[in-house]
Formats: sequence, C-alpha cells, structure tokens
Amino acid sequence: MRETATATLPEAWGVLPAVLAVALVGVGLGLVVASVDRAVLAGRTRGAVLEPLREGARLLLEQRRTTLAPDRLLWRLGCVAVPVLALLSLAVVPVGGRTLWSTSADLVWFNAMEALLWAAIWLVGWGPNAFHALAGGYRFLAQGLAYELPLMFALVTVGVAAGSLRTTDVLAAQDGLWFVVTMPVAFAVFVASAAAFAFWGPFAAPTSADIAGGVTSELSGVDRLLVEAGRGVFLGATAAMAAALFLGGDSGPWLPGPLWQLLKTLAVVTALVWVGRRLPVLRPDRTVEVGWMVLVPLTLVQALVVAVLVLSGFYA
Amino acid sequence: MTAELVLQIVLTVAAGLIGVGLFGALSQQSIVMVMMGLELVLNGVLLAGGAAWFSLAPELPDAQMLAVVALVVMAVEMAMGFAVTIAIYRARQVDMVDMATDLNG
Amino acid sequence: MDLIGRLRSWALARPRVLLVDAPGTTGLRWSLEAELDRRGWTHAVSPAQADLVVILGEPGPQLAHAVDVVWSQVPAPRHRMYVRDGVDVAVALDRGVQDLLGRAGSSAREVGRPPPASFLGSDDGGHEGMDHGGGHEGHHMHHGGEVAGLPMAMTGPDRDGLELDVLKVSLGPVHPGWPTGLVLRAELQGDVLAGADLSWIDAESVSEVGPSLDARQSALDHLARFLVVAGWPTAARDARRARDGLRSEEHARRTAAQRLAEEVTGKVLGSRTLAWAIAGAGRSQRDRGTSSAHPVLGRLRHWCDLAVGRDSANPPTPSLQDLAASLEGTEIGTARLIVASLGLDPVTSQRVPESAGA
Amino acid sequence: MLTDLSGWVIATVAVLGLLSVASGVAVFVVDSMARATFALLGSFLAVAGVLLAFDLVYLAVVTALMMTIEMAIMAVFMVMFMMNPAGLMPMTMVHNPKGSAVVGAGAFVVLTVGIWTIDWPARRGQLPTDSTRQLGEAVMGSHMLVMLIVGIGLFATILAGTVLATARGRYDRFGADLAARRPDDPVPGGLPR
Repeated sequence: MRETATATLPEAWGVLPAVLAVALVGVGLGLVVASVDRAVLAGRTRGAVLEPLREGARLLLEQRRTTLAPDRLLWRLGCVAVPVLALLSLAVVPVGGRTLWSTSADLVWFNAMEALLWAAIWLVGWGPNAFHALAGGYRFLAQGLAYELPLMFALVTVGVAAGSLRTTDVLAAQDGLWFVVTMPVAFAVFVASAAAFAFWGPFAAPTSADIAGGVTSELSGVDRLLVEAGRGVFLGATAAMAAALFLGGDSGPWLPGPLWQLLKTLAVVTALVWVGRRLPVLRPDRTVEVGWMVLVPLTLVQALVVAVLVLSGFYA
Repeated sequence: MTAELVLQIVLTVAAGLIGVGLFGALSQQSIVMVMMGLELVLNGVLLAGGAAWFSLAPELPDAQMLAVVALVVMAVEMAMGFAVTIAIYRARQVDMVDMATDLNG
Repeated sequence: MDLIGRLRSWALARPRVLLVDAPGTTGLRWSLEAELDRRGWTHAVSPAQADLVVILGEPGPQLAHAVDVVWSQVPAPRHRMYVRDGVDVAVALDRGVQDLLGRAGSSAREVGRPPPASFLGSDDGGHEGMDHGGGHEGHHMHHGGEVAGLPMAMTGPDRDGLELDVLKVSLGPVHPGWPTGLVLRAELQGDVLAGADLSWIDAESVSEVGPSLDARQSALDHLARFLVVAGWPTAARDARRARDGLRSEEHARRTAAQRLAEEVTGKVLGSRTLAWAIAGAGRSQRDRGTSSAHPVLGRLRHWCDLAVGRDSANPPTPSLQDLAASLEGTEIGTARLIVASLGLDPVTSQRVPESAGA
Repeated sequence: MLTDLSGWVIATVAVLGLLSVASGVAVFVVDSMARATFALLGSFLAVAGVLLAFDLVYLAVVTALMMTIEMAIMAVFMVMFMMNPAGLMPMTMVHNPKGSAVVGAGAFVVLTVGIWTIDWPARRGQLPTDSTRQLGEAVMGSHMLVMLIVGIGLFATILAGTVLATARGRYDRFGADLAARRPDDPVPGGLPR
C-alpha cells in the first residue's frame, strides 16, 4: 500500500473507538441537519435541538404499521439499510484529517453507498404494498438515475485534480488552493445531487405531500425513525464530504483543523437547508430532464477544464 | 500454497455461480429471468478474474482488465436485453422466450 | 417506571395531528390550525404519521365510515377526538393530549383493531383502500383471481404503447391536503391516471350552509392548502399566519397580517421555481403545444390577487365531470395540484349547481 | 501489505462465496420477482466482498455500484412486465428444467474437476502497492485498445438500446413536416423548448 501521509483512524485510536467515534459523528451530523431544518421550518430557533430528539422518542414509542400483504422482509431490510449505508458512506469522509477506512478508491466507495441507498429507498417504497409508497419509490428511481451520473462526474473531477481517489490525498492536494475555486460547477452539482439522493429540499418529490409522504407514507415507529435518521445522517455526511473535497477540509488559518472542518460542514449544512426550504418541491419530470440534458454535459465540460489544468501543471 | 488453495476455493465458487446461472438462463421462460441467469454466469467470470489476478499474476493488470470487460459485458447485455424486451412487448405483449421463437428463423 | 412515564409525556407533548373537517366547518378548522401553528404541532401527511385524529363538526354517515378506515391505519398510541363548533380549541387540544397520554400509559394492549382486509369490501374505500369491484370486465388475461383479498391488476393500453397493469385505487375522502369528502376513483398505471372518476360523499345530507367567510381569508386559506400540496411548507405557514392575523380583532395584528399577506403572495407570484414546477399542469389535450394555457398558475394568481384585496375575475370552475376528464392522463402529483388549485369544498359545490363552469 | 491471506480472511472469502452461490440459487427459487432481483444483488455484493479481500478495491466498489443500479432498474422492469412481481400468486414459469439442470450441473462438475486437478502455476510477482493505479495505468497505457473498443461498444449500445426502446420518432414529436416549435411529448419535461 502506498505510504499515506496520515494513518487511518483505527490505526491511530484502535478499531472500536474509531468506529464508535465515526458513528457518533454521523449521528451528530444527522441531528445538526434535523435541528437546522426544524429551525428554518418553524421560523424560530427555540427548541430546535430538542424537537428532533422529542420526535425520535415519540417514534420509539409508536407502534409499527402493518399493511395488507406487505413484502415484510424487503421492507424491513430497506428501512435498516438506510441508516447503515449512510454511516458506511461516512467511513471514507475525513474526520479530523483521517478516515475510518482508507482505500485506493474512496470516492467510488462513497458513490457506491449512495447507489445502495437509492436501491434501499426503493425497497422502502416497495415493501408496504401501498400505492403512494410505490409511487414515491418510482419517483426516486427516476430522480436518482438522472442525478447519479452528474454526481459521479463531479467526484471524477475531484479525483482527476488530486490524481488519486483517496480522500486524504484529495485533502493534501488542496493545500494551496481549495478545489471549489477551479471547479465551482462540480461543487454545485455535487451538493445538488446529494440533495437529490437524500430526496431533500426541492428534490423531496419522492416523499412530498402530494403523494401523502411517498416512500415514507406507510412508515411509523422505529421504521420511520430509521429512515428519517438515515436521511439526516446521509445529508450531514455529504455536507462533510463536500467540505472535505471542495472546501479544503480542515485547512484554515488560526483555528485548529478539526474546528475548521466542523465550521465548514456546518456552513454547508446550513446553506443546504436554508436554500432548500426556501424553494418549493420540484416535480421530478422537470428535474430529471435538467439532470440528463444540462448537468451531465456541464460536469463533463468541468472535468475537461480540470483535466487541461492538470496537464498544464496548475495543481502541481 | 495458500494462494493456490484460495484460488481453487474461489474458482469452485465461480464454477458454482456459472452452473446456477446456466441452469437459470436455459430453464427460465421470462426474458428478464433469462437475463438474470446470464448475469450470474458473468458474475462467476468476474470472480474468477479477481481470483486469477490475486493468486497467479498480481503484477500484470490483464486479469483486472478481464474483470472490467466482464462488467462492461454485463452492462451491455442488460441494456440490450431491456431494450429488446420493451420492443417485443410493445409489438405483441410478449415477455416470454417461448412466444418469440419465430425469431430463430 | 415514573421515568418512562415522564419520557412518554415529554415525547407525546407535541403529537402529529390529522384533521378531518366535516362540511361547513371551515371557520372551526381555521381556529384549530391557528392553534396548532401557535403550539408548533405539525400536521400528519398520512395516517401512519398521525397520533391525534381530530374530527371537526358532525361527519355524515359515509364520512364517518371513512374516518373509521383512516383510524384503522393510525398506529398506537393514538387518540380520536371530536371538536364541535363553539368549543375553545385550545382547551380541546389540551384535553386531547391528556387523553392520548392516558391511552399510551395504560399498558393494556389495544384490542379490536380490525385487519386491513376487512375494509376492502366497502365501496367508499378509504385512504388507500384498493377498490374491489370492476376488475373482471375486459379481456381476461393470464392473471386474474384474487390474492390476499385484492384483485390482481389487469392490463390496459397506455400512452407509451405498452400494455401495462392498471391498478384501481380510490383516493380520499379523507386525505391531508385533499378536499374532505371528495373521492377520486382512479385507474392507475404506475403513477399516471389512466381513468378518473370524482364524486362527493354524503352528497344528499349536506344541507347546512356554513357561515359566509371573508373572501381574503378564504383566498389565503386556499393558497396555504395549495402550497402544502405543492411542497412549500414555509410559504404555506406564512399564508396561514396571514389568514389567522386577518381574523384578529386587534388593528395592529390585522395590519401586520396584511403586510404578511402581501409578502407571501409576492413571494409566490415571483417564484420562478414554483411557476416552473406547476406550469402546464391542468392543461387539456386541446391546448397542448401552446404555451398560453396554464390553468393552475392562473388560479394561483387569482387566489393571490384576492388575498391582498385586489379585484380578480373568478376563473371558471369546471364541473366534477370535466375536472375528472382533465385529470385523465396526468401524473398523480399533477392531479393533486389541479384539484388543490380549485379550492373545492362540498358546501359551495352543493349550493352552486354543478354547472358552475359558466 | 499482506501478500498472503490470513486464516480469517480465507474463512470470510469462503463464507462470502457460499453466500453468493446461495443468493444465486435463491434468484430462481423465490416466488417474488422483487426478491429475486435483490437476491441477485446480494450475490453481486458477496462477490464484491471477495474482491475486496483480494485488495481489488476499485473493481469491488465498481461492481457494487454498477450492479446496484442495474438491479434497481431490473426491479422496475420486473414490476412492469412480470405477471407476478410480488410473488403473491406462486407460479412456475420454466421450460425443460431437467435438461437445464443437467447442463448447469455438468458445467459445474467439469469446471470443478479441472480446477482441482490442474497443476496451477506458482504466483508470479508481488501484489502491487495500489491495484487501482495498476488498472488505471493499464487502461490508459498497455491496454488502451481494449478500453477504446469497450467505449465504442458502449456507445453503440446506447444508440441501439434507445432506438429499440422508443416508439416515438421525430415525426411523432414535431409533426409530419417537422414544423412544430415544441415537441409534442406526453410529459413536457423541464427545459424551455
């Protein structure tokens, strides 16, 4: 294995503490997303932190919903998979400059977890044998498919500039200049596609009110808690990833590195939630065409620009 | 020694996947299910390629390329299979291979 | 033990509420929604989400049955309460939470929840009760018969030239964001309505004419309900606040509400994303291809004009038959937007004869 | 860098291998088409796990990524075309199961006999430090021709698949004289055209 500048978290702290720490970071990020969302939605900050916890407790007390002739195995599998995959995607996100798991294909790993999340959400929609849930599942399939490629190209652009698919290498490559400066399109597309994959904000059509909550319409109790929490954790993980890939991660003057990373992640989360809640839900037939017809070529051009910059020795 | 044993175990698994896949591809009536059988066969090829790379010649990228080609073939097979299914279904509401035997000329 | 009890009362202090408004209770609904917004309680978008089912007024026999169906889908702990006109809604909600806690606290398992299949036979269906009848006409394909009490789907022609399965589903009469009492019997292919039929339940028993409502307030109410369906909860919240402010006795609150109403309508009318999302919805086959007709957008502008006190010509309201015809071929979300933009309500629909589309 | 696998890893590889074959069998055993699709995905994920143990990280992750996407799309096709997507009405749709079983079992036996009787050559060379880089350099260097052909093949697939799957041509969309300014599509889409 190539000598990496930094050890992985398990090498530094031991396996169990590292896993626990990353899981805690994930839950914390999910809580941050839920709190900011609550504050924006209610228009006041009072009780914003407490309300998601209250909601969680309420769901733990609630009965699980049963429907007529459900596919219970796949339904439960989907519900459990959502938070698990969100946490797994966090495994390659640098926390304090180190990742839980460092492979030679971190960026592809992140993308693969997103794809699995996508399939898991379809299972959540398929499971209960109910019309609204399945309609939400279909919407999410179309939306995820259209935003998968732009997301992939955005990640590829980062990999090209860093000359590596390893996230810690990407961090090291941004020593001089944050990637967002040379690849703003990739950054915007990454954040938008992440919102699309978390079916969040203007991309919430798979769970929107016009189909009675879509994939979540038949969820109650622990199942709903798992799905909602997984969605929050995933959104938080993506914000942390965006901060690491495009905003230089933990680099910054005066303050210690982890604090910088926290600040950048919080800024991305807040911006994402604030902008997302100020827009109505977009219909998937609109957003899907934009994904295929606009974002795919745009990200390809972005990748071309970055590749030319790499060849001209700009990042060296 | 270990490498050879691993190779033999994994290749046996790959042979199992190929066998199951062949059974499925030959016995299923629905086009989509036939495709799933073919996918299983290619899955076996993929696994065998990975094992060969690890146990025989990790210095050469050839086995990795074989696995990549297997992945691409899966994608092509899937895309064309779905397209043909849609075309046949649109033409005559058929999604079974037995009802499309006139295609064999 | 006491810790668990305290945790429970903390967790359930802000339950999710599913409102069911019987015909003629619009004013009562506004008071209740204002109180819910004040408390920060959220509305459930589906029965599975609800803790507290609040029924306003006196439901007719068919609506009462539909409420039973919805009630069967609400997970425990749950409580069902009735609020009549002239009751202090704040007191009623406080009592509702107390009762909900009492039910959650009593360890006795709820008995007598009927199995989901027992509601299948009823014609007026429920939230998602699959419609039973009608599956046996037409060509009998290889799949027929029933599974778990549900008829298997039949196939039918569709817009892409593929014979895909047609699912018969009835939506309503109780459905958040949907005019209570309206039933849509739909034939669905995926999420596209291949066929649609609309009707009001309890049609003969609706006689009481509700108190006449202020035009601006009801315009804001329609706007708020539309925005909920369109997936813009923050704007919907502002529209509701403006509506509730306008009902206030205090002059200062009314002027603030007036300002808020102008703000929210400005935001809605100026939103290019909303226009982009709903443009073309409700366009009939005839004027497809022309960009002129945007019926949903037009009606949205109408509500916005009314909400700030501007005069606005009433756009024609189609009859239920015409509406049902215009829903055919649309995606279910679009159909919901079209219906929500009309601001239908059983009382006015009965009072104004069906041929309102002049 | 591990050049040989530890006992634990070999055990994991064996378990994952069994899992992949078991899921493969499940594909043709379960009634529900959705379950069959996801059983196939399980088989792919198990294989991806084995590849991960072989330090083929990129191949493993790409396998998981591609196959997940394929299977999710496959699931939609199942629901669209199969008579019995949820498996609520068990039915068998097979032809010549005996002959197929014989062929499948025969292939397995022949391959297995070969695998366990051949005198495998000893491993040449060491594991590379970065298998992803090895693959990348091969694709862009010594094996570029393969990638070029694969690229052309994929492009041809995109075109052929689209042509086969769409029923509407430009005359349906823009009118017989292609004069319409906006295409007449069932769903208008999001771009101002």
